[in-house]
Amino acid sequence: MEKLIERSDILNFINNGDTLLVGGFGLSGTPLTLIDELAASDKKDLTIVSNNLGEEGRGLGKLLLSGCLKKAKGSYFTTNRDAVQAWSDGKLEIELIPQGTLAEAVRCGGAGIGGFYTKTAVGTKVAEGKEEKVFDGETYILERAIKGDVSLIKALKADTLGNLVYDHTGRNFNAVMATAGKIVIAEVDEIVEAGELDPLEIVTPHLYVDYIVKNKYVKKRRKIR
Amino acid sequence: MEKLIERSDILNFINNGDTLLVGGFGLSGTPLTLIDELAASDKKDLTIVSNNLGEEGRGLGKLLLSGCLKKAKGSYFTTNRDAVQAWSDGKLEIELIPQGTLAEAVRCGGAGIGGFYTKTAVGTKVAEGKEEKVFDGETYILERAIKGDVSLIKALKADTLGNLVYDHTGRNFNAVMATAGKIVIAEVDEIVEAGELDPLEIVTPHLYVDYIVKNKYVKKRRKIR
Amino acid sequence: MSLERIKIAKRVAQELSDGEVINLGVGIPTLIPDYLGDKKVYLQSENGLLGMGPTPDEENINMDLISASKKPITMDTGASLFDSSDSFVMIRGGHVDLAVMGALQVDQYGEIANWAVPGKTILGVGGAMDLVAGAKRIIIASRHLAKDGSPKLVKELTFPSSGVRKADMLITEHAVFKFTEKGTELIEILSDLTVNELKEITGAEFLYSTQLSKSES
Amino acid sequence: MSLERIKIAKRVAQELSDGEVINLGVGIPTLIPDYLGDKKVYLQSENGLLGMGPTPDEENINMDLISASKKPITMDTGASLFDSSDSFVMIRGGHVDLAVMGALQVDQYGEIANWAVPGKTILGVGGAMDLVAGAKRIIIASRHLAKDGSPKLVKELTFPSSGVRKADMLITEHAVFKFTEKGTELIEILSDLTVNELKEITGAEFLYSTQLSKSES
Repeated sequence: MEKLIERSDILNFINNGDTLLVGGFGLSGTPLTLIDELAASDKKDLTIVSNNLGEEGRGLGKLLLSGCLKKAKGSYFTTNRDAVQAWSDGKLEIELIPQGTLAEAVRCGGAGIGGFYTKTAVGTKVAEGKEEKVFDGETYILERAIKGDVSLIKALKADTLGNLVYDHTGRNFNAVMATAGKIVIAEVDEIVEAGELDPLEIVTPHLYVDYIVKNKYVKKRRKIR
Repeated sequence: MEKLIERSDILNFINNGDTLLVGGFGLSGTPLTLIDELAASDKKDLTIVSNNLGEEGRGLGKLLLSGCLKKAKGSYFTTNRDAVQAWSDGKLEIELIPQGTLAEAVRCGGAGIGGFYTKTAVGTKVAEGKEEKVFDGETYILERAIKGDVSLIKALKADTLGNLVYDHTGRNFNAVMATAGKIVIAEVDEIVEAGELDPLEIVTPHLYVDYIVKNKYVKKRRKIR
Repeated sequence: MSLERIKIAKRVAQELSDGEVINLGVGIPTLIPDYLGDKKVYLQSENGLLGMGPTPDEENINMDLISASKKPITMDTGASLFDSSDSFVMIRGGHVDLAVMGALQVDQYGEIANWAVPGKTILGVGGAMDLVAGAKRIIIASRHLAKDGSPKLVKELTFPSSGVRKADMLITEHAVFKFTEKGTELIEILSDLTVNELKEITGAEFLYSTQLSKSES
Repeated sequence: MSLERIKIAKRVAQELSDGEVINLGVGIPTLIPDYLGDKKVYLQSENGLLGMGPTPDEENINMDLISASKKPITMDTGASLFDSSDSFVMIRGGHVDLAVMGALQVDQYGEIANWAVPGKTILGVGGAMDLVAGAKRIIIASRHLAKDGSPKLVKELTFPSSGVRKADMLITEHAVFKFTEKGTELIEILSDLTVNELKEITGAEFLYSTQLSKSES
């Protein structure tokens, strides 16, 4: 399978200063193996576009502690106290984007759309400095498309062509992130032969996926707390 | 099943002068039963938003002949000579929209987005009079969202809640049309119990679907020419 | 779990109708499913699920099947899965019948402040602004007073607004308020407070019918 | 089916590389799959399929599994299905490696006119403008002359443009042209015409290497 690479290979595709689009919602559907590789590297000044920044020392929280990050763009960082602290200390830039606007902006980035007008956040601090336009009597703000140098996503299965399916709500931001990175790397639990995935169940067609990395974590399907 | 109605009931939801969003690509994935009802009615001055206007006397072509139509918005009408003739005779208004712009405009209509900037059609007659904007050195044009009074779509199966799955490329415009009508009516080949469709295979979740009509046509799966 | 929170959740549950699609915010709204009785509603979770079911038993937890509050969940019969962008097509596009959310403040016309405290770090908004902009109906479920004792219902917001779209209703442990163009209307008292006592712990003026006034004060 | 059309399709097929995602327009481009030999490419159909396979036998025709040319098709191993909006995310977003399409005219810099004839009814554009705007690479596959005998490759378009994005290549039954910022470059002669003869039936000037000139004229 051509697209399959070793997890350490991903460092060849990521440069200092890059913008990375990272799938996941909290720690769910997050490419933890890829994040581990990156956290152990000496990459610097990365901008992360992701809904959250993981939790303290977990998921994308590791990248923060390892000193890779310059900036984070996402909708909710409050649950990672390290992120809040780093921001307070002036060590991390944060750009807050409503969750739906984030999802749509990344989709536009992947879809050749330059920007879109949304009702979300009109009249709030988030809209400050953004262009307004009235359609049919309602005010909208202009939001720009978001693209990335590299997308890091997490899927349940890939087939040997690179088609992807996701695990329940683990799909979250992964499917849009897959469309908007110049290079797209998917971490998967399992690889199956082309043809084993039903054409109707494939969520991310293979043309979006450049590389596949096998997950080093064994999925805890039954987690006892 | 609450959403199931008789095919003649659909006329109660459609008023003269309405804008109808109709799924299908040519005759594929087209709500032929719903169109038949409408063609046999005395509805007038309808605007149809659909990729095509069927073929001569078939699909949406029937609505043209029955005198229901005032206007058609879509990407390709040339294959229906009746439409070309009606336009030449000044009996049908036509608004030509590139296929991808049409799909995106309807999606925006369903998504609470007022408009979007696309590279498609920049520098062409289709872009005349449309607002331009430059993002990162590239010129885009503003396209407005499209919404409808009623959506008429065709699916393969509905479950009793109104979740829909489509038959292969019969999905085409149906999934976006389902999001952008104030009232959404789906014609289906088959109705199954809620729970019989895999949550992963459902394309149109039930919240988009107001009414279900059983297809009066028997699907020709094996068509001998 | 405080009795007041349960009381609020129970009262909100009465506002829900069969067949509605509902998005529940964090906090008090997450208690509502326990008080639905025979009502059949569909819970939408913005991380990509319509038809959220109850918490699984410990053996069936999958951390890739979670709510937007990041708690393990199950799927109801007829549930469907989708990605974040499609989830916000539903929310922003007006396909969710009702959003129930908490608030830091609500003004007399129903304008909501529920994401940021002035002078503090503003680092989380989540899907709140999308829900405020797009849900067909909004009910604020909240304690009547903030932790510092200040009223949540105020004349004018001093906290950052979550959008220009107004809430339809505020339900606290003491009262149910409706918001209209005229301002706030008290439609029900839920505790043993008199109208006058309620006025004292509320930061905005409100209308009320004399009938309500008589029966309750 | 004319030999010229097959010749063009065969020559275009040589330009395709293993693993590429390709969208084929109506007309000559639809002939290309027959001349791919061992090459494995993925055909994208804008009505919602990646991985279009050959025409089915008559017993297996499903008119809800068709190409954008509205012909019955099959699905290749690893094919996937999606809706029209997602299909144009692929196309407009630059995820399709190559679009092969016909043209009414191409100008000397590769600007394409392929949807409308001036003075005639302009009632069809389909996905052409989206493909012109978004495909990574564009090859025009066309007869050298229009039916009225006028050249398709022209100095300036007299037919309405399909967009500002330029084609990369034009392949006719007589020649292969490349478009660069300098203009048109002749890179191969496919018939027994001399360069001078080719000039006579071509509406734009073109560059060519003396080597090509020697060997071919």
